[in-house]
Amino acid sequence: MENDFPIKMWIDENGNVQEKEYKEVVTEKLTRTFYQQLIRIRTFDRKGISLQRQGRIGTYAPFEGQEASQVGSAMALETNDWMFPSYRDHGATMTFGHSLKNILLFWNGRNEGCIPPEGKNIFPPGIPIATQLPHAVGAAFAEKRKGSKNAAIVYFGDGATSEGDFHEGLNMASVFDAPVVFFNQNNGYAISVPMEKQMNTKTIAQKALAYDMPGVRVDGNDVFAVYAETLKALDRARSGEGPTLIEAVTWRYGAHTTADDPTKYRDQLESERRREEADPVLRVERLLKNQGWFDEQWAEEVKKQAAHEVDAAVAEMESFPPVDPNDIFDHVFAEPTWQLQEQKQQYFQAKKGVPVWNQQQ
Amino acid sequence: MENDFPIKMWIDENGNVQEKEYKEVVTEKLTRTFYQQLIRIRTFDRKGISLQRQGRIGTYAPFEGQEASQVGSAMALETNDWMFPSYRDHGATMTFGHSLKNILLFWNGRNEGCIPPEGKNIFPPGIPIATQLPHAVGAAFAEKRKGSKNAAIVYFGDGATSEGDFHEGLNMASVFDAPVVFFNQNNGYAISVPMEKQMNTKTIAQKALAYDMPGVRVDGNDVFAVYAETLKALDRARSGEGPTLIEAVTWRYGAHTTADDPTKYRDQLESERRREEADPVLRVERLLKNQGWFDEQWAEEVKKQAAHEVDAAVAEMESFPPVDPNDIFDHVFAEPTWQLQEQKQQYFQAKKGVPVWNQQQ
Amino acid sequence: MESTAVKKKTMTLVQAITDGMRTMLEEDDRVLVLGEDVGKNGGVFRATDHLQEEFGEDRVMDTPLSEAGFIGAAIGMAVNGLRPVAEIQFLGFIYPAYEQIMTHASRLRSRTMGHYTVPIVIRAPYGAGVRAPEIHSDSTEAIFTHMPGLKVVCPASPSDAKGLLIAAIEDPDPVLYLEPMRCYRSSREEVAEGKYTVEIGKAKKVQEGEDVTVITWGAMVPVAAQAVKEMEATGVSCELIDLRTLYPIDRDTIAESVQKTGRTVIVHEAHGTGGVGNDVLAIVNDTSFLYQKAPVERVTGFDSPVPFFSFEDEYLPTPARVKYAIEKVIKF
Amino acid sequence: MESTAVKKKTMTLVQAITDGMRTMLEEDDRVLVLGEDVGKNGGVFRATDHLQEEFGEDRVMDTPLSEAGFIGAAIGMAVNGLRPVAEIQFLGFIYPAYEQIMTHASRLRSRTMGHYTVPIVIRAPYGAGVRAPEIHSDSTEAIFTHMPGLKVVCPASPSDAKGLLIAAIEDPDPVLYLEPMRCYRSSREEVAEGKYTVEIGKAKKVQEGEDVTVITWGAMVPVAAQAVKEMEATGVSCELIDLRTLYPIDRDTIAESVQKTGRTVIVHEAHGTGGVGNDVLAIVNDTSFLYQKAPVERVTGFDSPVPFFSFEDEYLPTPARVKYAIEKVIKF
Ligand SMILES: Cc1ncc(C[n+]2csc(CCOP(=O)(O)OP(=O)(O)O)c2C)c(N)n1
Ligand SMILES: Cc1ncc(C[n+]2csc(CCOP(=O)(O)OP(=O)(O)O)c2C)c(N)n1
Ligand SMILES: [Mg+2]
Ligand SMILES: [Mg+2]
Repeated sequence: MENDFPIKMWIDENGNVQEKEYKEVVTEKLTRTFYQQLIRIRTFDRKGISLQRQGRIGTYAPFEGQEASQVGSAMALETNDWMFPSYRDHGATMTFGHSLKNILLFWNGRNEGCIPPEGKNIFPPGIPIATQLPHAVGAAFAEKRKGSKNAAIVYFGDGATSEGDFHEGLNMASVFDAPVVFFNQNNGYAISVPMEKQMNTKTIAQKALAYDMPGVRVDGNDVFAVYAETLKALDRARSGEGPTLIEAVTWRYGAHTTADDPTKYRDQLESERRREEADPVLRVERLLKNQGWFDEQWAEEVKKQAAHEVDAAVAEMESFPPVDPNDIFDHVFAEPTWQLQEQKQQYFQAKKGVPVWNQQQ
Repeated sequence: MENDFPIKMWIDENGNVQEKEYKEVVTEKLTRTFYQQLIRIRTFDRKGISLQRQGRIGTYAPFEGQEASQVGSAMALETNDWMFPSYRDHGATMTFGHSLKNILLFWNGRNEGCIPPEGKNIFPPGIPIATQLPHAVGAAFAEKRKGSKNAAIVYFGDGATSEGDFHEGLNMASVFDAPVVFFNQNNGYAISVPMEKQMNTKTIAQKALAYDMPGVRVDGNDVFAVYAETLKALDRARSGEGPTLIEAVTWRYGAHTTADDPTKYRDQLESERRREEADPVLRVERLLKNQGWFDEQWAEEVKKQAAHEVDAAVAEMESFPPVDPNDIFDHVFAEPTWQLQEQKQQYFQAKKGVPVWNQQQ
Repeated sequence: MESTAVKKKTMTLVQAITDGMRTMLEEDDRVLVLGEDVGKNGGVFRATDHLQEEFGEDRVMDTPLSEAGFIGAAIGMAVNGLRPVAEIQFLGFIYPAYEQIMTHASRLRSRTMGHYTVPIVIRAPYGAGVRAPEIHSDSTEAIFTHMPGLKVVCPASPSDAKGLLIAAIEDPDPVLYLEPMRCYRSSREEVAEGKYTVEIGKAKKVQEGEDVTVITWGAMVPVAAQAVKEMEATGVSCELIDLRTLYPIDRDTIAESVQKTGRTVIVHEAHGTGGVGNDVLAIVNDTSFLYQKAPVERVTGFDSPVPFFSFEDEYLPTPARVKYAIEKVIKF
Repeated sequence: MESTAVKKKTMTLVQAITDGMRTMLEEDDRVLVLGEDVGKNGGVFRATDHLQEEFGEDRVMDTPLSEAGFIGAAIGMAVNGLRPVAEIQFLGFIYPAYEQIMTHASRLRSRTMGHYTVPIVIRAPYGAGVRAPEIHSDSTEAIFTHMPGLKVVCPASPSDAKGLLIAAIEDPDPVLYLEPMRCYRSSREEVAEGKYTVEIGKAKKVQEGEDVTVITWGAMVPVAAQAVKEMEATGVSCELIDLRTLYPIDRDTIAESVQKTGRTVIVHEAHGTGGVGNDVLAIVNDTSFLYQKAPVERVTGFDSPVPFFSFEDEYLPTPARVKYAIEKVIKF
């Protein structure tokens, strides 16, 4: 099966373009844009970890190592498409236009983190594994019914493929020819469980065969290959040819979340090795250098820009007004039920030190 | 994909043995045994429908048309194996040794119908679709842990493949190398929903590719092919090679259940055509005739025997003692909780016309 | 809001449900019906009979046998502008979709502070008493009323059925719409043609009375009504309340009635422990403690699984059991 | 049944849980631990720390990310002679397995009149207050106590945790074992070594008192205890009851206490509507109506989803809210 699903690669680990025909796509402009985005989300991610360590946000799920998968796939989207991320895909949501401040707010336990910028179709992060897949199918189906050319992309991990919702989502999408791209980031682990304990197969792409759906494996650390395959899948979706399953083979360097200690279950030297050999950012840097497009000063500028943008978002997040407990009660329904109205009133009375028992029943 | 999963057939529709090497297996004795079993379960099934029509049992799920799938697979089992049927698989459970009386009791709304004969590992019929698959995996795993050579077989329909539990069951079995055979009867419909609205694939067997599990399609109306493939799969299971998915391609002639009207959603002429061309019982009769093993008198005897056995079971069912309402309360836990004790007491008091309010609290 | 439409037609409860869907399919292009066998077959209870013929496969869609999948997809559709009405074949088969309802349908509005909403209706036949095979007869409404963000309704009469269904479809939030199977065809009633709604959250006083308040819903309404009728003959005047909405329960109607009668009997077919009856009891406790002349009596299904049909009638509350409870609160 | 073992060791609640599993893995070859990340990683809360090392991959198994799958498989294992102890990573992720628990684990005994039984334990960390990401903090015990055939327990102290876990593993029926995350490491206690059990169905009187009965469980025990302590300072004597078992609830202990004090306050963190508190209220109604000096007060989470961690503390009952309730029943 592995042979039937070879890993597609455009740029090798040394930054060399694999096929002549790719050269048309691998332009200086696009390469620089990718580089910028990769640096941008990596900068954000490292800040996320450090904010958590300093107690300035809550538990955080880092994606370092997976940047090419997230940037490449998100850049392939059109502005009105739909994105259904998991908790580890804020690299993708940022790239698609989510607000950095809101992403930080999410990790700081704020509902505002679930709200995308106006006009951007980004679902809140999927927390219960794989449950977002059926949502994406439904949203995509609705686009099809509207007669639009919009598509949906949904992100999930290798572990997610074991859930029933993975299967039900792919099956329904294939039956309804829903314009949706199932974008899997196979980072080798579901918390501590390695792929070989998660499934019997060596690839995830082959699971598409169960739905007569195209399945493709791509080097998830090669932003160009990811971009190209996602574009292709989105094109298929838009033109009514139905869904595609993409397996982006990648690796998370660090912990599952900041609450996790990866050394309990794996040798972190593997991450170090991959960081040197197969890093998604380094690969683009090497490409830039090989092509003679690299400019140290520009690169510094990119990094400074990114740091600046992230710092500004952190500042915004930290100066954000404190939570308003009204929000506990006011968004459960369009109109709060009497239970919520009353509980809210009692909550605020108790808060003010007015004994609840003073109230009339 | 259809080409990758050709339908295996031993005996063609005219009763001819397909390959010379099969002749060793297609003995007179085995053919007669199959014939007997097929007649037996068909007789039962027709009685089931007629009992329901007469109001002597409740809603009944007939399997006519699927007899070869059920007999062939069940005959391949060893006595200590485990069977996990659905509501339509009492042809298989009968063949494996379930009591006809108890099967009738099941359809008459009696818990006794869920109890297999002592020493027979037959689970109660799976009612919520596909939920029995994980059970089979667990029971098979337990056999493996005990170091036994016992295996499990689990039955389910084409519609069941859309449920998450189908996927989770197959994935877990493949990861744990559980000695289990997933026996699918693809009868073309899930109530009114035809296969092409249930899934995008033309075969169910190919879904095994998602688990690197062997998948095989077999003519579900050919009792020999079903038997041979099930035996092979069970052998694999017993020898530690893990699970297999078998798709038995068949057809239900009649209604989904006696509560269903198939003419609402399909042309019943198709059933009539298949009954003439591809009937599983007729096929064995033709084989017997082609081989010169058929004996009219014996065949009559077989039918009489079957009718007799079924009638006896009906009589047993009908003379079975009425339900004992104690059973509502006594089997919820090993020891009834105080709620159940009290509810039981109140129930019987109310029954006797003793007002419940007379009781002490 | 009762309708001003005057034309009426005699219907069973299940026909009124079909009529409600038809009305909304005509009225609102965003409405779409989906589920297992809802197309050609018209649903196993014929609730969607002929709708696919009338509105096409795009509006009335058969789905794969995949409750989590199609409820999940319906959530995605609702977020993206449609108004899905999903049919679960029997309430006992909703559990595979429990997570989608619990975590997503009911929470998306609050997670996103109203940015995304899930205006879906999930219809499910429910309850025992129709000789269905085992596991087809659950009445587990309580596991849904405990889900913040979900409304739960349950009509007992044809005209309520239609009005509540239309209200549910128009509601901006997810609504679980429970259909008491036992009432599907058990009686007929004049039902107004066209569009009208029955307000979610409002109970119905089926009968006024003075001595005891009997509170119930769904298939237990006729059972309680029978008991009430028999009690009236003995001189006990009962007020009978059909809750119609199980979340949010109509507290005012309960309080008003219990404060008048001082005695409460609750009847439901679900298991006693954890049943919605306890929410009613809590309302009585919270609003009417000093008016109570007797402890609240609950007549419920037992703490056992709903038994096989051959003794499901033993499980279900009967008029006799309801009468005992009424006598008990009277004689306390 | 308290143990006769005398050797004791100071442990946190989560350590006591590990110790309980270790004890039973040693004791009974049929016992097997399974779940996501329970192997090398020792579980995300380290509840199974080192157990795979000690007992091997055959006894302590990582499963695929597949709650319905591995709970379903655990049912099959239990039916076939094993004693699976399955870990759900957070109670908020149990819903995909809801059907397997509702329809199979809890019903198989009654479906088969005792022929097949399902002696499994499902462990699940639960509750809010540990700054976990959203949806990791549900306390939906009520959707399980309403399932006939399932027992539900919830320890609040290390020694109860171990004793109840062993009792659950030895129980012939399925038990949902809820682990209040907030108590995992919040305090230490002497825990007996070796095997002992705490009887399922028996509440614990944490403190005797005369004026008010405060009933709670899990992470709300210390919250209620704090309120009780502060009330004592004002001269109000409170009896504090830790239910420990949520199905079947210890009715006798409740009745006895309420009949003494005449006043009841129930505290739980789950949503008020449909919460287990209503079962307690029903017990008070059924057993102690004439003893009641005031309506029962319930201090609960709101009818909203458990909020994001930045304001989960606003959602959770506080000692102040419990005190108000106590004052309210006193001054009624
Ligand atoms: C239904 C459910 N079960 C368990 C969890 C706990 N959990 C969070 S992330 C995770 C592993 C997911 O692995 P994978 O799908 O590979 O994604 P990755 O974290 O590697 O991006 C688990 C088990 C959950 N969030 N939801
Ligand atoms: C979870 C669940 N959803 C729906 C049903 C209602 N139902 C009973 S049988 C059936 C169709 C099953 O089709 P298939 O799996 O092909 O088996 P067949 O009936 O053809 O043998 C449906 C939808 C159910 N029993 N369980
Ligand atoms: Mg992963
Ligand atoms: Mg079928």
